[in-house]
Amino acid sequence: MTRVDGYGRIDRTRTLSFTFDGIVRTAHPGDTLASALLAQGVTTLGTSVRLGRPRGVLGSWTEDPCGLVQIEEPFPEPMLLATTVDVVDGLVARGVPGRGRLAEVADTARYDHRHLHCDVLVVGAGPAGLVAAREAARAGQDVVLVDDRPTPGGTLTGTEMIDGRPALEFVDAVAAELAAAPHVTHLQATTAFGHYDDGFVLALERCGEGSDPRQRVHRIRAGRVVVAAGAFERPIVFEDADRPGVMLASAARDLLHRHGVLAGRVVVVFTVDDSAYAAALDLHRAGAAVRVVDARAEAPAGWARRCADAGIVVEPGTDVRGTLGDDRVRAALVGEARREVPCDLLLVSGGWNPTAHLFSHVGGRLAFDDELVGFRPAGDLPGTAVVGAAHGTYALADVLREGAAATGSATDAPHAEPEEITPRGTLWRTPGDPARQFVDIARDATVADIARAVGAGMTSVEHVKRYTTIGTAHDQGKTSGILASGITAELLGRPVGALGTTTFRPPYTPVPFAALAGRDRGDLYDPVRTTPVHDRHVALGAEFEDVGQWKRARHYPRPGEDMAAAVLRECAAVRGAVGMMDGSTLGKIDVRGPDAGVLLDHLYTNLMSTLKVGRVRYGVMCGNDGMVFDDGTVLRLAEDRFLVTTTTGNAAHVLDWMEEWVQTEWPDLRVRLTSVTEQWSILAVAGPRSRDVIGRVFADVDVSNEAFGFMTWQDTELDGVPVRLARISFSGELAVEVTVASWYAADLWDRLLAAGEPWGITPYGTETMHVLRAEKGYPIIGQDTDGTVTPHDLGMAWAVSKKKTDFVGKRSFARPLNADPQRKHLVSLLPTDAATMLPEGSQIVDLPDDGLLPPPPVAMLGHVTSSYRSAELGRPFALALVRGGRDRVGEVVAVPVGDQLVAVEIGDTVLVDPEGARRDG
Amino acid sequence: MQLITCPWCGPREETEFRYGGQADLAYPADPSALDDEQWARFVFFRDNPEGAFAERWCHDAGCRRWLRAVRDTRTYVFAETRPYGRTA
Amino acid sequence: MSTPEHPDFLWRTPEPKRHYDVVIVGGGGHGLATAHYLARNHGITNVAVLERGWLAGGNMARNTTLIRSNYLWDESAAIYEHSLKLWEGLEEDLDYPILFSQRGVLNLAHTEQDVRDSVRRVEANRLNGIDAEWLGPDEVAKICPIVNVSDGIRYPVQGATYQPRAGIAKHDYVAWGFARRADEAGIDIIQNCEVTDFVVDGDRVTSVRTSRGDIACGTVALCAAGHTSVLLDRLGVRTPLQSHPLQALVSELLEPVHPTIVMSNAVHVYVSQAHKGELVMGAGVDGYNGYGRRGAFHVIERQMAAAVELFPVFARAHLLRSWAGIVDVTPDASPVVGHTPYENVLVNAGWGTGGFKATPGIGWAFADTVAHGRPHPLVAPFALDRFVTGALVDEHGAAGVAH
Amino acid sequence: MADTSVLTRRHPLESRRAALEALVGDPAITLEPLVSAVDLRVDPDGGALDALAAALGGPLPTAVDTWTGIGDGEALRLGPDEWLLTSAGTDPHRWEDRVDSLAAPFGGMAVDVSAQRVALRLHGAHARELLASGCSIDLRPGRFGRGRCAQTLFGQAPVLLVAHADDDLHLFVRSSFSGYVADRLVDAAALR
Repeated sequence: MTRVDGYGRIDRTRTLSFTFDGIVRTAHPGDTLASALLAQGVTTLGTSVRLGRPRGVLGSWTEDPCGLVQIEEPFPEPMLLATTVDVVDGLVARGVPGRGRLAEVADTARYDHRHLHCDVLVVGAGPAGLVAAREAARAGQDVVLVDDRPTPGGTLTGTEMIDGRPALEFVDAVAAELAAAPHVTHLQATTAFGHYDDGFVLALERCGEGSDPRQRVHRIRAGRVVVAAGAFERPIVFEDADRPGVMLASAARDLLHRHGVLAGRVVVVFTVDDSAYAAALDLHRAGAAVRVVDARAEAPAGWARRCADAGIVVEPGTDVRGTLGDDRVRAALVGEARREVPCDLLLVSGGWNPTAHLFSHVGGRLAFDDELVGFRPAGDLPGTAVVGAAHGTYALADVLREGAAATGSATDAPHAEPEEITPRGTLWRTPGDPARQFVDIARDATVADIARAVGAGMTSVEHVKRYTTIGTAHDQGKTSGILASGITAELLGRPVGALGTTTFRPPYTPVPFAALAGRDRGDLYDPVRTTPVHDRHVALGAEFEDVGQWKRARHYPRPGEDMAAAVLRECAAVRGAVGMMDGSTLGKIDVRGPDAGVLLDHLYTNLMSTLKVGRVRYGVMCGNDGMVFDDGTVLRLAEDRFLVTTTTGNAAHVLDWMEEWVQTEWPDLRVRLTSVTEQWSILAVAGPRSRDVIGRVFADVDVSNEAFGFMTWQDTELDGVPVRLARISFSGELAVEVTVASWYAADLWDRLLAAGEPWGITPYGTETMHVLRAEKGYPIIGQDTDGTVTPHDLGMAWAVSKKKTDFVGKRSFARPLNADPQRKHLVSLLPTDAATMLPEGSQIVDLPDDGLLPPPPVAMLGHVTSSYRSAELGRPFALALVRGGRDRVGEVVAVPVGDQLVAVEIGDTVLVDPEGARRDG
Repeated sequence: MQLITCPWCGPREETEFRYGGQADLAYPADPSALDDEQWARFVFFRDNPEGAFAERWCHDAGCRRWLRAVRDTRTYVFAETRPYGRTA
Repeated sequence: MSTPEHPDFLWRTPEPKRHYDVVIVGGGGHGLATAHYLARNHGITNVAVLERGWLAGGNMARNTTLIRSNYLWDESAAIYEHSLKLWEGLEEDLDYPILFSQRGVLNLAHTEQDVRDSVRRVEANRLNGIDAEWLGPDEVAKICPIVNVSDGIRYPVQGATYQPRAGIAKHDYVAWGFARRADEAGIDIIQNCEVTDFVVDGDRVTSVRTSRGDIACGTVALCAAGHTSVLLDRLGVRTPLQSHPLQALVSELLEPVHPTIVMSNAVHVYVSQAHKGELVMGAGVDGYNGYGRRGAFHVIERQMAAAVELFPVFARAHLLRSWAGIVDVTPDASPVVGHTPYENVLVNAGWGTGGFKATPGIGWAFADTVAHGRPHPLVAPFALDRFVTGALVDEHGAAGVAH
Repeated sequence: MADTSVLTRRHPLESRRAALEALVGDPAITLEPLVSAVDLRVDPDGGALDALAAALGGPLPTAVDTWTGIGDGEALRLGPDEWLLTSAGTDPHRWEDRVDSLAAPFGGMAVDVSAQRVALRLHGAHARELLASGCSIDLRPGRFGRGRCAQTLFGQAPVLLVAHADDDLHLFVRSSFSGYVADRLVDAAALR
């Protein structure tokens, strides 16, 4: 047991039980998995990814490269650092050899997102961050302070003095002040993991196991971002430095003061930086026998004196070359003579790396500072300040001043005693066998690997990283990246500054996929759009299909019916009597203004301005490239007002398209566009008996052809509610589209159904609608077209105005290729066996004489765009795009279906009622 | 993740906007007078500078007005945004 | 799981000579492959590959390495299938462990129209001699058991196209393999050498102006991906290319869980599991033009939502690193390859998200085009003038999802 | 049977009413009554606003993304030349005719959009926090206080937010998206 009394911020009055590698162990609230295991003398957590060497913990927080565990209970989570896992009762974990395991079942925990706006975001609640937050709050600004550890204070251990009192008292006081201040949001256990443009920072809050949500991503928009994320200590590379028991000096210190864990009893501290002396003294005070090896020629006088007073031996001018031991370090090999110095803990400090990730994410440049022996932020980023250790400022007094200056005035900074600073040494590695000098212990990558990369001709750190895989592991090279740069520079004989280092990319620490997904799951993944009649469709047992975000009733199967049967029944009902469909999803745009006709003439291929009030016209829209992208009907409501309908999937696109022309090309046109898609619901009543149904519901309307002709509309009322009737048919049958304000659509649906009972009115869905229109050769844009089809290809030259000097797409029709007789035309296909149902999407080829499909490549003539069984024709039929199809009507070609070749005859697109007799009943 | 200043609605998230590519491409006065090459240039060819770029954005989820922006395609920083078609 | 042994030597770091028969601008996959096949197939070795940064540090280092050939149109299918066949022999050709793993790709369909488009593509692939099949949801689950094929999601899986020969490879090793071969053949690979301008004489470019001096050239072969239009601007050549950020991401190393590659348009996902065990995902192209090699985070979040929707077991996998490349896209989502108004300047660009899979194929065909001064049949359909004639090769369907 | 009943207004969120009422705690989410609404398009510089204000019994907002009370409704400025004008009392087509005739002399026009949107009310100290689960705009009272409105996104759905007080916000949403928005609000409310 290495727990020492009088140390640590854990609750020793309570004991938690957890299981690691199958052994039940205990911990205290406030313990991490790492501290709890070290407290019980467990130094080896797993084995390394490639060589299977034992691995312990090097760091005490997110910088640790190798203390990876797999959580099994309460729910499997892969590849977490033992140093960052809070122990909860019942936790089950195990060490992993570099690869984690995902659960076989879905995670039932929920993950939330929240937007947060503030004047100042401070990242890091160490001394710099706390003071920055305090000063901003005192200035009355909206402040958000996030810090990734469970408690504030950063690397303060409690041995420091701030404003004449122990540092942690100061921390508590500031935290209390912030808690009391209005407009301050202080979040611990919250990691700012990504920094994007314009003060956008993403932070992951760990709300706790079992809480709902389990985690929350805060999307923070800050006027200013103050990065006070501290710095990570850096090891020094020497032989077998990957052995458990080798640890960063700061980590041992953190474990002692945060968790009351003394990580070793006999300690050697190997350093080129003053900061490690504090660790030496602290561990000594806690009862360890400590010896310091300082690679610098002279030990820092003040620290040396304090060590002497404490009886700590300091050896300057020498270094550690290697270690002895099995699963745990037994001795350090010191100096050229590799003198054995017994120890069970070998602390290392090669200096510090500022945690400048959030500065780097938004394009901030890092430059090597020779005095600092590290990369630090260079230059300014608007709206972003980097302070304290993250900026390469390590002396507490200076750190506090920078924090205060970031949001207020340095003069308001709390006081701390100045520290003696002696120059750091630059030491990436000590002499030894490169093959046993591990640079990235998470990847088992050594100095020898770097040497091979350099020998292979690689001169860029990016290449070295990729060749050796250094810095690509779970920790993203927080401790190894700079070492690799330094050692590579040495081997290339170039200054490390000129070589540079690899870029920091988001996220700063790993983030669960589910946390980023947030609540965009299941039905909330994408909006479900429904019509006012939706509940009626559900009640009628409709099967739905997704059309864009809409749920559309596809068909209404009766008990025992499959889709084919239901659709045949629905089709027969419409052709034989009457059916009704909910057409409310159609896009509707109110086009108003004196120049409304001018605009529509620009955008439709045919002439709309000549349409008479009270009449309806079908129109086609093309892009500049001359390809059809939408169609629909246009009602002229008044001289200066049209109602345009679009396809369901294209509604928003068409409105955007029209707005774009009005706003960016023809701003002088006096015309305004308003979306009324949800304002109006459309119920289509179709079939020879539709006139009877309409006549019954709207008794005072003369529904005769004479009074109410095809492609005309008229307004009426029902119970005082305005209703519009339009003689529009997408089925070829006599049909009326009934339009009403959506508030009343459900009732009107009921009313029409009831009125149609005598004629067996049948609700029909999109599938039946598709069959009926296909029998008439009406294309569905997006199904029978694919963005490469012109109106002429569709046989719709009649819908392309010859009168208009120009309209969008017209010029493209004049390209030579558009006149090519071998363009694909929309035609019908009838399988000659009158039985085979061609799969939609099937390709079409010439019918070989021997009836056998030749080996590939086989020239394709086109493809099947629509294919259905027709109740009316009593056979399957299809629509297709076929090269020169209209000139091949009557010819027989072939469609490969599975390993069969199906002979099909090319025909005209209109298969039912070619003379159009039915539309007038 | 840009914060784009709509001249009407103020700063809004990039997610509220739709990109419209190069600005100030006028629809030809008389397309029929253009040869295929010239027409193709209008329909398909666009500037693609590395640096300042005058471009169009539409505040889709807000006022639905088009705006003209000048943005640096290297840093993504907007130098200006203003109502489309206005010079000041 | 263990990384393969790399050769002890890869490439020299030569000083640029004053003249080369061929100057390839862009030391990415396409430039290096072009160099390799110039030497291998045509014996042309007085060649320089100019890279403004570190070798293959652009999209080659950033892409998500999907290799497939199940494209809709004959023209695309031909070049990508030629490429796939070369991939199948590339490890031997380069004598380099490129970790090419043919694990198949599923392109999921979520709507009725998805199904029509999928069947259309499968049937076209088969008639073009490309392995492809249409699978129902149950068969999808057999091939990739972790895909959620239940009706319990917003856009249930209706089925998928499947190309068994599709696969992944290790992008860096592919680039290094090509580079080593080119170097062995005597081709100079020159890094940190940015082309800043061209010296023009009439309708010829006589030399390229670089950050390391002028280099005289016989032929200039542009393989600069997202930066192509910037270079062509210097020559006053307009293109329909637009450069966009394209983001990608990886998880930590995980035990094998995902045996194939899955793509989905409607529910925007592209994911495979690399040989070391990390999940590799491609996000969507950011909407705006950009050279910043940074994208917007909401694109990543949307990608994660789609991933967890389709793969519930991914919930607690972790996003480890995200990054962005710069892809150059064209109006018809097909590349631009061939001649420019300058007789000795050839361009190869506009591959959008398809560049990596095309690497050996385009290297082969572009080298042939350079060697003979006329378009190789495989690239002829992708000439710049198709935008004038209207003979587009519209692959938006196939490229709807990145990669 | 239905054909004897009188055509009646149905609230698009009727099916969600129970779930919303079942929410405990703060904020309360309620369905606003259906009101008449027109989309007004007119050039603000032609004196139209004064004429409309005089006739409608209240000034129209002069700044985009602000609103005012007019008679028995509200006037919300959606854009440079666009307003949403509501009226609790006047029925839809009369409301359209009225505003349209007032705007016509100034080259303006009004279009009936009464059934296009539905409104929800979030009332309580945590209303803004709840909205922040899906809205990216700055909802701090100092930035979005009474009198402000904004067209933006809630999750993936376009919405129109209207600030009545620090603890009282209304959310207009197109009726086809309203189920999604209601479900998302209920979901978010359960996560606090």
